[in-house]
Amino acid sequence: MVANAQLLLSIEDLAVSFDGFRAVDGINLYLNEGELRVIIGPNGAGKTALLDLVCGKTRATGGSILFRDKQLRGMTENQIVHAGVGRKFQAPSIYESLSVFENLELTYPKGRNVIGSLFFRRTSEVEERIQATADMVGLGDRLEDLAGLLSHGQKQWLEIAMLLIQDPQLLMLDEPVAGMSQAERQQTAELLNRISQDRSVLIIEHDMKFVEQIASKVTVLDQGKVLAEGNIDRVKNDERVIERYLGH
Amino acid sequence: MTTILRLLGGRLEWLICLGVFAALLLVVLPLAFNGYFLNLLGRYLALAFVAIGLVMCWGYGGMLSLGQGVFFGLGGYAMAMFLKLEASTPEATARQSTPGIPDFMDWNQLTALPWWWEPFNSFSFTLAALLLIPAAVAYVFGYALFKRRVSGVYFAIVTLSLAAAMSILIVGQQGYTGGANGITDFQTLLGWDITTDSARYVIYYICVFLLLGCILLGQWILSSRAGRVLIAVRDEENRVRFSGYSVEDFKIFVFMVAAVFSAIGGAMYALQASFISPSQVGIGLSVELVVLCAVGGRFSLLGAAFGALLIKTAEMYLSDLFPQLWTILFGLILLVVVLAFPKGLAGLYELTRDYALAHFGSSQSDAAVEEHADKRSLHGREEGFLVRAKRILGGIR
Amino acid sequence: MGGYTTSEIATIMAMQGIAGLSLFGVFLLMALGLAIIFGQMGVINMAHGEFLTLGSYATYVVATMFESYAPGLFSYYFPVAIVLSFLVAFGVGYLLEYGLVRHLYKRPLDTLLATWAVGLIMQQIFRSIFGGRGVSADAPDWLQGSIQLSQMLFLSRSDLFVMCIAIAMTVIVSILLYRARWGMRVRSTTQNRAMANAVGINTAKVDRNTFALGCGLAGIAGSAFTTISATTPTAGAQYLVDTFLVVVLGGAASLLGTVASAFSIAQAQSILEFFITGSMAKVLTLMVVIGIIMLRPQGLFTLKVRQ
Amino acid sequence: MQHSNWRKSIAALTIAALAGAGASSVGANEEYPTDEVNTTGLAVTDDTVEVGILHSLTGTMAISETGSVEAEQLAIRQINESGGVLGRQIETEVEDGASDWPTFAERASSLLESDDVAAVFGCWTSASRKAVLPVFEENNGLLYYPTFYEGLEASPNVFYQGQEATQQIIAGLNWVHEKENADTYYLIGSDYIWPRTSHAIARHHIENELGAKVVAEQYFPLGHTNFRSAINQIRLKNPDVVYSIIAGDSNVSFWSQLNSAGINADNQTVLTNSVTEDEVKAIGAENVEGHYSAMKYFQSLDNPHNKEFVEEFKEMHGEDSVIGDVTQAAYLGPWIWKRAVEKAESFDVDKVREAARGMEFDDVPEGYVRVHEENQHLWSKLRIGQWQSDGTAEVVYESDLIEPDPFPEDVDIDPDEME
Repeated sequence: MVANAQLLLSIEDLAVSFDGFRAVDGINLYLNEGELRVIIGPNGAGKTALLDLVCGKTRATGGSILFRDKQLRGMTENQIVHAGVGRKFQAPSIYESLSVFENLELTYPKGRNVIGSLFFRRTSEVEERIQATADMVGLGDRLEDLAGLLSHGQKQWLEIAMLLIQDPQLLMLDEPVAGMSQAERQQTAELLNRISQDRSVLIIEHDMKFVEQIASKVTVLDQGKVLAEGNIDRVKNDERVIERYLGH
Repeated sequence: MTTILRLLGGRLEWLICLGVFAALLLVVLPLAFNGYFLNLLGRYLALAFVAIGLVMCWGYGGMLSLGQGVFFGLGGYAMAMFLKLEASTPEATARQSTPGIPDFMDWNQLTALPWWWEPFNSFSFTLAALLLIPAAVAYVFGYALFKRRVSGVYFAIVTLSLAAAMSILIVGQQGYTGGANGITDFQTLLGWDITTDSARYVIYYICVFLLLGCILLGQWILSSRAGRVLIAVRDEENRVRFSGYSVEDFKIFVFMVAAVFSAIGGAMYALQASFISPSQVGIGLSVELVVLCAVGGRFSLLGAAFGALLIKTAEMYLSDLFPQLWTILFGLILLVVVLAFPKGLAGLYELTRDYALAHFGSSQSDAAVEEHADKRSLHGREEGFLVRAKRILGGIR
Repeated sequence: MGGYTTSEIATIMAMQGIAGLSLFGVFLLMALGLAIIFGQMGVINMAHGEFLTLGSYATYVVATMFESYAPGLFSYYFPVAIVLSFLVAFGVGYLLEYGLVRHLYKRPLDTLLATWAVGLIMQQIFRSIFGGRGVSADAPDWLQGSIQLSQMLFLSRSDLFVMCIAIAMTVIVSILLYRARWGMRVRSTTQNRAMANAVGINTAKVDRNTFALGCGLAGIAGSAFTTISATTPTAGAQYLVDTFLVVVLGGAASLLGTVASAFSIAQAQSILEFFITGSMAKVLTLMVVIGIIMLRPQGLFTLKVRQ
Repeated sequence: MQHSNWRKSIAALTIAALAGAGASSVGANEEYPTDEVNTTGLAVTDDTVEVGILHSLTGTMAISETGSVEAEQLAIRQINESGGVLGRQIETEVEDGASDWPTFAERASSLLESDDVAAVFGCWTSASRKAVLPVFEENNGLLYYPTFYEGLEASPNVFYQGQEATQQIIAGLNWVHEKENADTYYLIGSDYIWPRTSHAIARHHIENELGAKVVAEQYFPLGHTNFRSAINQIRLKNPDVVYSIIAGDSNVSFWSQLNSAGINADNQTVLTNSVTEDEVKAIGAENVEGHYSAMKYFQSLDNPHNKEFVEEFKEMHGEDSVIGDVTQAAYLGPWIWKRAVEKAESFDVDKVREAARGMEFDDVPEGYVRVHEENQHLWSKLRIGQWQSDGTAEVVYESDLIEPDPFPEDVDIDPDEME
């Protein structure tokens, strides 16, 4: 990859090992501003581990993660969030005992330190922003409902909305359509295409049909290393990819 | 009024309960009891400070500290050191080989006041110390433990060990601390004789006002966004973390608040009991305080404060009548609470109220609202309050 | 160091090393039961000390019975006492799990409170039955006196006895945990209850037996302790903090860690005791252990694992 | 028993009181009208007077304090049987301090402020006494404290029936010093004020008066069960005398570990002032056999008053019960109070205190005691008992009467300094 002015994220020689098991083993990955990239690969390839490293959930044992000019390695999770990286987990991770509105309010990017949170007030600006974000993911009329009462797909969208309200420059999604119906997948694909217009998105996905709907470029991981990278059609026909992952 | 209501999360019912509790402490008890009993109740209220700290730290923050006695003791000893120095005038201690130092130091062959006792001659330093030292200790331990993601059970064990170490240390350094005997025999506070009956009333009222102040402050914190962050942490800690919050900062913060509340309680205890000793620092009291909090209601500041008062008062009467049985009864009460009423007395109150409302003068639709509110709420009370308060008012109308 | 000569220091180290070994036996024995209950199941049993006391009282009762009914066999009461202590503690532990603990697996901190309440009640029951005064059975002849290792070095028979029991129990427990099928069941239940259930493990039964076994081990510890200290209603409770620290420092899930940390804490405390007062040695050891746990909460001997 | 002798000395009084008690069931106490004998509002009626007993009935200290409660109840029963005090039967309010010092203070307040008792017999540990002391001084109450203790106190509101440290220590050290021709001493104790103060006094006496050396001074927390380090120190330092002030249940571990390490009376002299018959029952006689305790009272004392006392005590509380030093001292409390009240012909605390000072008792189980004129401790003798295989002590030495000196001069050694 060639570095240029629009480079958002550059991961170089990134590695992590757990008791000798090298889950991520020298990965290089470059992501441009406004790019949507899908990461595929067999189970245990290090996909989720890669996202964990970027968002600070696990600590790398080697390499570097440059986000714009900032080195993310060594920063705490919340500092990384403040830098502009949002992460969605595989299973919906929302506050089920709070309402949709409160879920979004709690992620509203103001008053996130102790003092700020004590004096945080619900202003009309906050309410408008929440309404707008909820509309975007199709939950505009469910604001007062308890988040726990939403369907599986809606929970996933709520979590995406919770990230969107923070307006991150990089959004990382771990299998966002797992467990969704076909119709929901369709809606999610549209949603992702919409939101990737303003920001870079990094997605882990298994469903090749879904990948084809959203991606122009994919990266294939295997055994902690990059196996192939490039246009979806080219990767699909790469022999090693077929052998290791796509299968028969 | 509306501002206050909004500040407190608009919970009318909570305010009514607070009013009832305040009336009990400020009017009913002083009328019903003489100075002696009021003084005892004041000591129990001193424990209530720790209980409300535990509601915040344990009930909301999910961190069970079995070492709150450490902070109670820090506050108590700071106050005791000041009072003891004031009582140890050269005239009052003339028969000692070194007059002017506390009696126990003289017995332990100390010939001068240790340097770190000196500042406690000043009342303002003492007040500052009894708030700041516990806060600082809580910060250091909180920082070390939470930044390393020490979880609930481990946190409980570490704090328990801390309480054990602290009480052994105080006993071992008796020349400086009074040892197992503790520090006793206070006479005056800034020249004001605290042993008279009228002084007892005044100190009792100071204690009550401080307690009500701490409850209000605590409720304000819990109903702010910080309170919701704490709930969210229990629900889905990772999400909070990846929403840009430093979860540890919030944990450290409530731990510090709980520590400061405990220290205020310790100081009020020393003042009212004229006494502080290592048994107010160690494991026994620390665990007992958690029990008081659990019985009162670990999710309710008022419940915990009331529970502490109620259980200790019951203990005063019952342990005298049935010294053997009381311990067993106390254990059984705790078992029943843990198994059947995890929300403690506060939860019991809610159940009774809901039952009463459901059976007397409430329509079907109201019940549906109620049910919905319960589903929405975390402890069956969080958000339901507003709805219920509206309905209570509606019913009155 | 207080004006000792080098050779004296060497002697002191050797003597204190042996004293530390005795303490190691004590720590290990009391920590074993907890290592199973806390380490394997993740349950905090605050009544652990009371199970120890239960074992001590059972031993005392057996000794008294032998004294009254079979004085000729008095020397041999100990094997009977150990077995009975185990059975009594196991039985009570079994009931406790069934009646209480199993309802609280999802609420570990509540387990802590509930078992504390149980401990309180047990203490009061002991007090009502045996009185508050410390009781102690006479040790059989073969446990009295000591073995002389050199001119200055002695190892008392009762300490040796405690140590042997501790080591025997450790071996048995490690075989149970790491060699027998039972251990596999325990570990699979701890790690993934649903899956363990699915493959046909009766997880409720595994839990109950594991908990009861931990309590039974505490009973054996209590039995062995009658040779070195008096039994009072609160005798076991005094060990509680030490016991938890040993297990936590070692790394909860690691039996080897428990052994190693019991050894380290015992030696540290023992050596310190010679040079400063016992009280300060205790404070210092506690603070160091707390410090280490703060730096390494997963314990000294746990491997770093992927979450 | 006790009263048979006392009755002689106060015969007229007692008979009058008995008559009074009989008469008072229908009318006022004529000989001692209530408003004359009670001018400070104590709980005194025409035929009763209320006193308090304040000890730990529950908790860790219950084991030690039970004996004191039993002795006090025995004395009160005997007094009542012999006609009571000023014609009034003693009614007892028993309160539980629950081994918790603040609770002691609470109960003391309750006894003095709510129940207005005329006297309180109670407390055992120094900590509990320190906790209640302000209460007694504020309310001008009377406390009869039975335990031997560290001294450093002489409150006008307390009568101290136990020996303070110098009474227990100096004579004992002199005796052992002479007997063993000792040059080196090893001091060991539990870590709280009584052992520490006692050892400070002992060290001062050993170094300055006896010209001998203290080779080490070692303290362990209360309840400690591992004394192997101490035993190693003893072995290494090889002192002529080991002087132990270990309190409570730790004694069992200390003595049995000492014995199993091969240190016994044949090869090591151990003197203690913390082991009474009560402790020996738990320690096991075989572990202390041949060692010495310094006490003012042993159950085996050979005098008629003691024989009677032991007999009645066992009759009331069981054949298995043993009587230690503190139990006997506790028994003195109600008697000292009764005699003082009758001498003062009043229950008023100030008058009782005045009357008691200098009062002599030559018919108590320990032989003879006299209340000190100023510090309200007792003049008493010190005895050295050598423990026998049956758990009793054989008295091998008896001192002259020793004056209580709760504030010894120039004891100024820093106990934290080891060598």
